[in-house]
Amino acid sequence: MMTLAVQAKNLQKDFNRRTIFKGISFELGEQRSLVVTGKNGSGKSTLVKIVAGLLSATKGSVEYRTGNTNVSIDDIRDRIGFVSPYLNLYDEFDAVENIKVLSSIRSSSVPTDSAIQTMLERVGIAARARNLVRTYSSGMKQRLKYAVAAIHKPDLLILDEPTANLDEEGAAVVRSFVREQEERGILVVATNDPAEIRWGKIIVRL
Amino acid sequence: MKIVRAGVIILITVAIVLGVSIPMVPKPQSFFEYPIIPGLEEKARNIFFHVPVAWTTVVAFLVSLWYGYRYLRTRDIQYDLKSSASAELGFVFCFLATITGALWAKFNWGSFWNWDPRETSIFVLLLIYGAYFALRSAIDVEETRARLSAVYSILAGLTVPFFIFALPRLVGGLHPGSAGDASGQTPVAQLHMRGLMLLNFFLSMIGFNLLFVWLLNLRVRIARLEYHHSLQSM
Amino acid sequence: MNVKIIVGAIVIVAGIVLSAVNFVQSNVEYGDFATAAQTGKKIQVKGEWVRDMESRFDAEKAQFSFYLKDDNNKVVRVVLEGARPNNFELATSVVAKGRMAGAEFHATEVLTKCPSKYEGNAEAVKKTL
Amino acid sequence: MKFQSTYALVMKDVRSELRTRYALNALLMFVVTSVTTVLFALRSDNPSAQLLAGMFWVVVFFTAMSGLSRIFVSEEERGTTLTLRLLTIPSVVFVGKLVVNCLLTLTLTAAVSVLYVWAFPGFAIVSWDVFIATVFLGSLGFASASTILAAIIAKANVRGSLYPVLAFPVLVPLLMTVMNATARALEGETIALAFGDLQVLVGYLLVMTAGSFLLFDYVWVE
Repeated sequence: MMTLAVQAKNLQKDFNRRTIFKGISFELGEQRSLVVTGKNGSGKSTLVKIVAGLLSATKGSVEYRTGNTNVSIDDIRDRIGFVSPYLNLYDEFDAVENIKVLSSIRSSSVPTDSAIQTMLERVGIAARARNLVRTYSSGMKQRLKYAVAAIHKPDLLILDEPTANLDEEGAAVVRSFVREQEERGILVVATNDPAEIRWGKIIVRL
Repeated sequence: MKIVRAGVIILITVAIVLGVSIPMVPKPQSFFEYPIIPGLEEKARNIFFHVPVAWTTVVAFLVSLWYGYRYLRTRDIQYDLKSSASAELGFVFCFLATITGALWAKFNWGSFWNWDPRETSIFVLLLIYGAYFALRSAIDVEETRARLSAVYSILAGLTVPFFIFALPRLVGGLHPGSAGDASGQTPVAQLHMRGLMLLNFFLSMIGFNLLFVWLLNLRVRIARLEYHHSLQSM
Repeated sequence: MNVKIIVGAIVIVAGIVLSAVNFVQSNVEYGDFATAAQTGKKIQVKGEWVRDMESRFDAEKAQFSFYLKDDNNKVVRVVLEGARPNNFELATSVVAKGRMAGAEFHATEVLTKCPSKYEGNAEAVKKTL
Repeated sequence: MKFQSTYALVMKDVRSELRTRYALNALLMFVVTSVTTVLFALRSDNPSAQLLAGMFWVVVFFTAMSGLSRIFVSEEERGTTLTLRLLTIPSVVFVGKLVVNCLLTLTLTAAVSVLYVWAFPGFAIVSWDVFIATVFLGSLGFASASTILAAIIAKANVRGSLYPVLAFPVLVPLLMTVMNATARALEGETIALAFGDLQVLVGYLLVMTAGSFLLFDYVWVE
């Protein structure tokens, strides 16, 4: 599979007549990592949502390239993983069902049972794999979100507040995902944690 | 816009004066006489007001729809100001068309309201405007409001052919030109009107459309001022 | 993206044409006296007022009665609960709403359709009636 | 077209619905209560076919308005709207939700039909072919117009009361046609006589489906 590159050109976002940010540009090729930081309300989440194609920019554009061809965000949705507090899972399904359902909506290849089992063990919720997500604590839900976001080995992994709700053991799991992503492709992180800011080779301060 | 304003004042004044004052006689000889139309008599003068107002309603709806579409393509909030301003004016004209129509219907057909296809259509248009404003007031974020209300008005616009083509099958029509009408003709579409009457009708038609253009311009300028004022106060 | 818009537009036009063809084919659904008698339902009958048969207003009962010829040339006495409608003798056609009661048609409302030419002189219009 | 994704989305909604009975229970209870109310109102009278056909679709309309918006509102309430937007393209979401809505509407009209036939002696269907074609096309038309409106409503503050307000003007041509065609079925007219009505229903279905398919992108992506 061709490597993915992302380029943001002069992004601006207005919201209810208020300009959240403007003039944001960056380029992410193979093995590049970006950290977005800034105080509360500065638009960190807004910016990463625009990168993930969840929100359109008021001005400017985000361009995606595989190899030398320009592609639209809709062509590469199955190559993105995104973990954040505002991307929820289905409460009425258990962990395995969530991974299967969300993967099959994302792409035609559904992960095997053993791959799911391995992933759930890695994030540390294998013991509760068959309980409904409704019964999970917020930390367990966060761990399951990592499992959903990483099971298809995404070329672009986006983390908004990566260690929210997680204990030290969970944070270690996150760091392992981050290292793996740095090997594989593009990492985008929105955070205010000084330790996490150091993950970025490019840093955008809003 | 000064020319438009002058046009509005002159045309509508002339249309009203001519419309009200020219005598109606059974056998018009001079240019300055209207024919008496059997069954309509003096009530026929309403054609100078009811039809242009109803026509302007449709124009306003189409203008609102067009600017809604422009907003969706460009995401420029200016188009939303124009779209909603046009809808507001369209609502006023729609209301006037309904009132003038209901009065005319009462004295010519015998009842204020009969669910004739065109009466049904204008009632639904009133409902569409109502729903449009209800939707706008239920969304806080300006961009979302602009986007969703534009989509709604386009979706509502898609039903228009059904009101034109499908509805007359289901309910009988009383308006001239309705399906099943013996003559099958309308005074407006085929211009079956005599000299001055026709002229007056067109003066009124242009006058009311210009009135819409002028009011829309005023409304959009007010909306722009409010917009910039709110930007400054932030 | 363009393919999507083109296909969508074609389907929309096809849908409109489908219902428009239908409009040209079939007419407004006014009933006639035969169906009114058969079904006994409330119905709208469009027809012509038969001028040379009696029409009168019964002040005691507050009823106006006249004879109406429907599109199948069937003539039936129509009794309206109320006064004679405006412009009655000038109407090109008459719509009566109501249901059959025995041999008579009991109308709750009678509407008059008007001429649609605003140009002629009155004499000429009257001749065509 | 991403058939696999669409199918997965439909199956997700069906399984979720069967597990939670979020919309289904409310819809069916609404059907029972509103049919009972109509029954109380009309029992002593001998209602005409026109009236019964009208009341049939009144029940369908208000029941649908109470439940159909759930397909998007429930995603919004669970905070899974963005998850879906991340995972797949707008067309997949629209088609998937449209299919689910069609299934819900067909279930609903089937339930109303059974209750009406059972409860009203006057609701005797003479032309079954006309009736089934009308109810089937009417249900699909209903679903096609109300799916995109449900997506719009999910973004508004007052959802419950706004939905019928938005839907009614758009549904008027459909409602008038299905009421007319249903009355024909009760009066025993042949399918040839009702052909015009069915043609309008197909036309409405095509226009609304294609129109909302094109417009959905603007509703879905902010």
